[in-house]
Amino acid sequence: MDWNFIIFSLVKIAIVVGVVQGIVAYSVLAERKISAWIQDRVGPNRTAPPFMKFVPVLGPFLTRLGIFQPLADGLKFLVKEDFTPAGVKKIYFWLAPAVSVIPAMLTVAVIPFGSNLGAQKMVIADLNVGILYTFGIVSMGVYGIVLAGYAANSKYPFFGGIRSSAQMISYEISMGMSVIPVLLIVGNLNLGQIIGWQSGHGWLVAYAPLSFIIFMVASFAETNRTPFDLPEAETELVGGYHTEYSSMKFALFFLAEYSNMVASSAMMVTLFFGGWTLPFWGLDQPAQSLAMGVLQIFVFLAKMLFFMVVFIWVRWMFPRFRYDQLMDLGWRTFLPLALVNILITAVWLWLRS
Amino acid sequence: MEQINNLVNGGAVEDVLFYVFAALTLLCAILVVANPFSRSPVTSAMFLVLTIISMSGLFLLLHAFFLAAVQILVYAGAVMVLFLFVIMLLDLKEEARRKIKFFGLAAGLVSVGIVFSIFVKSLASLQPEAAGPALEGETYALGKLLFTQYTLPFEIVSVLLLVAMIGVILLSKRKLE
Amino acid sequence: MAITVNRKPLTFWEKLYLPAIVGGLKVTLKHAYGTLFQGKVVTMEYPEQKWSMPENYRGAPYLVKDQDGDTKCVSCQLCEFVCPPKAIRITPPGDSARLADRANAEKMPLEFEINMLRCIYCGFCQEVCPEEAIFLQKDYSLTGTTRAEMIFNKEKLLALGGVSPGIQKWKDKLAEAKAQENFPVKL
Amino acid sequence: MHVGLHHYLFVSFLLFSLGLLGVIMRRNLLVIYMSLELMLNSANLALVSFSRFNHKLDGQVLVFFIITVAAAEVAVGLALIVALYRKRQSAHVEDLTSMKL
Repeated sequence: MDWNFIIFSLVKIAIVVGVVQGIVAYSVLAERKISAWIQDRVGPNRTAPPFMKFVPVLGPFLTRLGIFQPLADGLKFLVKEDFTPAGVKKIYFWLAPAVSVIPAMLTVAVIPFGSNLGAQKMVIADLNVGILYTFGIVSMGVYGIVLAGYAANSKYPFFGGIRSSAQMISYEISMGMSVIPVLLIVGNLNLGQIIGWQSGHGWLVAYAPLSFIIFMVASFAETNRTPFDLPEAETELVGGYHTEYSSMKFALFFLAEYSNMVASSAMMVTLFFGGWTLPFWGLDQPAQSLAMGVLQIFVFLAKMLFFMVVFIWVRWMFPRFRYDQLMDLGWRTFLPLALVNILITAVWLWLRS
Repeated sequence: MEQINNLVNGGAVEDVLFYVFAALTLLCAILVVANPFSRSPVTSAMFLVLTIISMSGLFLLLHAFFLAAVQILVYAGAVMVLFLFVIMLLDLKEEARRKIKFFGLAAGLVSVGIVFSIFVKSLASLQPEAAGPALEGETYALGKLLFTQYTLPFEIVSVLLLVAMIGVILLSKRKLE
Repeated sequence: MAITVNRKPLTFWEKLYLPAIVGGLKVTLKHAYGTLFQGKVVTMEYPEQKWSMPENYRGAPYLVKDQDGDTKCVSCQLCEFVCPPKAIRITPPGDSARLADRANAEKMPLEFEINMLRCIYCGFCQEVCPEEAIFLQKDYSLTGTTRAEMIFNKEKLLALGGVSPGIQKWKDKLAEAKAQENFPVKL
Repeated sequence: MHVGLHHYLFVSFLLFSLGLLGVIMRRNLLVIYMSLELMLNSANLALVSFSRFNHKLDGQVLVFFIITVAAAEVAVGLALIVALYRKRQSAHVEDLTSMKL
């Protein structure tokens, strides 16, 4: 531990948080745009700062893309009235959005988003129990939702909170079990080591496809995205746990949801799709030059954004599951499948050794 | 700068962190048991979550990384959510503040005194720190130990889990046929 | 008595969800492709692109002038009477006021107000008007920042309504009556 | 003075006492249950610190088992409390005076 370490860590934290926030802001835009395209619409294409009128070609093009929409959204969230309904449990009501954002932001700390730039490893905390850390932090995410539901003192948010606590515990188990084959194959809990193994042997999705599928579905459930968005099912529960929230507190829940999406996309890329590696142009080895390091960061971002798009895309493919179907799927389909998967992988490894 | 570096390398930061985490743990634990501001079980549960998190900080200082993660994952992530779930399900009202019974207080203090005497005795018979290489949080070694020397307890615990699961399912059925 | 319709049991493939997933992928991709590359957009970008209304579209009611630029309305107050939401308010000319500013009319409204916030675009006023002085036109984008601004007075209604030459209504009525006479009615 | 085994054991002792006091003095079944968790956790802390300062992993293995057993215990205990609440509409020790449900 010395000063260099502390300074570089702080810089990395600042950059990663900034980038994640940026991705979150623009994934809201992407969500709106992709939804629009799938539904034969155009999507946000008007918002622009006043001076954009005077920029030729580029100005109208960027406006058409809706690049400035997130800024307007953010501003709107900031200046809206922050309303606290009567009868809420004030402390929890104020605490809940923060409690839901913090774990979402903490998860990205252990994810290696690049090999190295110079002597610096491109990961904030190179823990040797990286995966367990992620699962632990993800499991804390439920508190925000449960507290929001409890604090609102209103029946629909309460239902949302109760549903989400049951849903998240259930799918956490499938999620944890689905990763075990990966750990068996690699033999390490460190995410950096897992990527290192993949650069030598090929992507893990080829070795454990069932794991990937279960992990992906479970992460949909963990981030409360369709088809598992029961905690906020707007047709039944108005808005679920964030019904009573407004202004920036409401925005924080959105921030948490999208940060969770970023984190689980990053986890999927790291665990199953080789992280920052690509199997050609020598991109599968830790970078020697600065340019290579930057390129690998962009490879990671590209892979991650692909999964973000999948998250958004899937939203328009399926209707929402019913609550009993959700539980049935989690406990009676994915859990046995994951267990069988562990068994098969273990036997396969045993036969090979 | 030099001095600070020495301090950092000499473990002073870890000592400070120990005091911070220990204070947090104890403070939150007090608030679990006796909160002067709220009698709601939800508050107790939330402070227990904080206790557990700061305890996993202590585990980190003890270089038990695996256990720190498991502590958060199992205790804070599952057990306490279960607690919250049940509290909300039962819709417990804030309980009225009742008079502390003299008998209860006396019994409590006596039992704490007994525990304290055991603690003092055990401190007296404490051996100086054993020699040997310091253990880092070796997940691998832990797993190896778990599946070789402790295989039988491991199996028994898994059977216990199964039994607990069946028991809970039976208990939570509304009617036993 | 309730009839229970048993649901068909799912086949193996349906239970796997896989065909449904592939189907969903196909449909969503098709639509996204159509929107992005073939310009198949169902929405309209409103202020620039405007909707072309059908012939019988009923928009906001305005007063019209005849070919000489005179007000057609003769202040008969039939529209005020028939208006279901009571959006129309006509002030007839009093005794002392000049009754009409054109020769072939007995009187003219002193003031004619339509409260556009109340109007339901039913078209009864147009239907009932003997002089063809009020028409539902194709204006559907009425906006205002105050309630007072949305009460249109005579000048505004006339300005918005424009000119409609000739009085066609009685001719049309005649044709209608003729058509009914010729209609083979069997008793 | 360096933080050593004593310090950790003292924290563990205080936690255990707090849990004990909670079990004896509180009347809400759920809070009593949480105090039990506190006591288990204090044992965990003691075991981990023993393991650290004696350079043996056995303590950590024991903690692993404790956490597992605690999870099972909580599940069963909470199910019991829910069942009790259904019968009696109360989760208070003082309302539970007869042994028969």
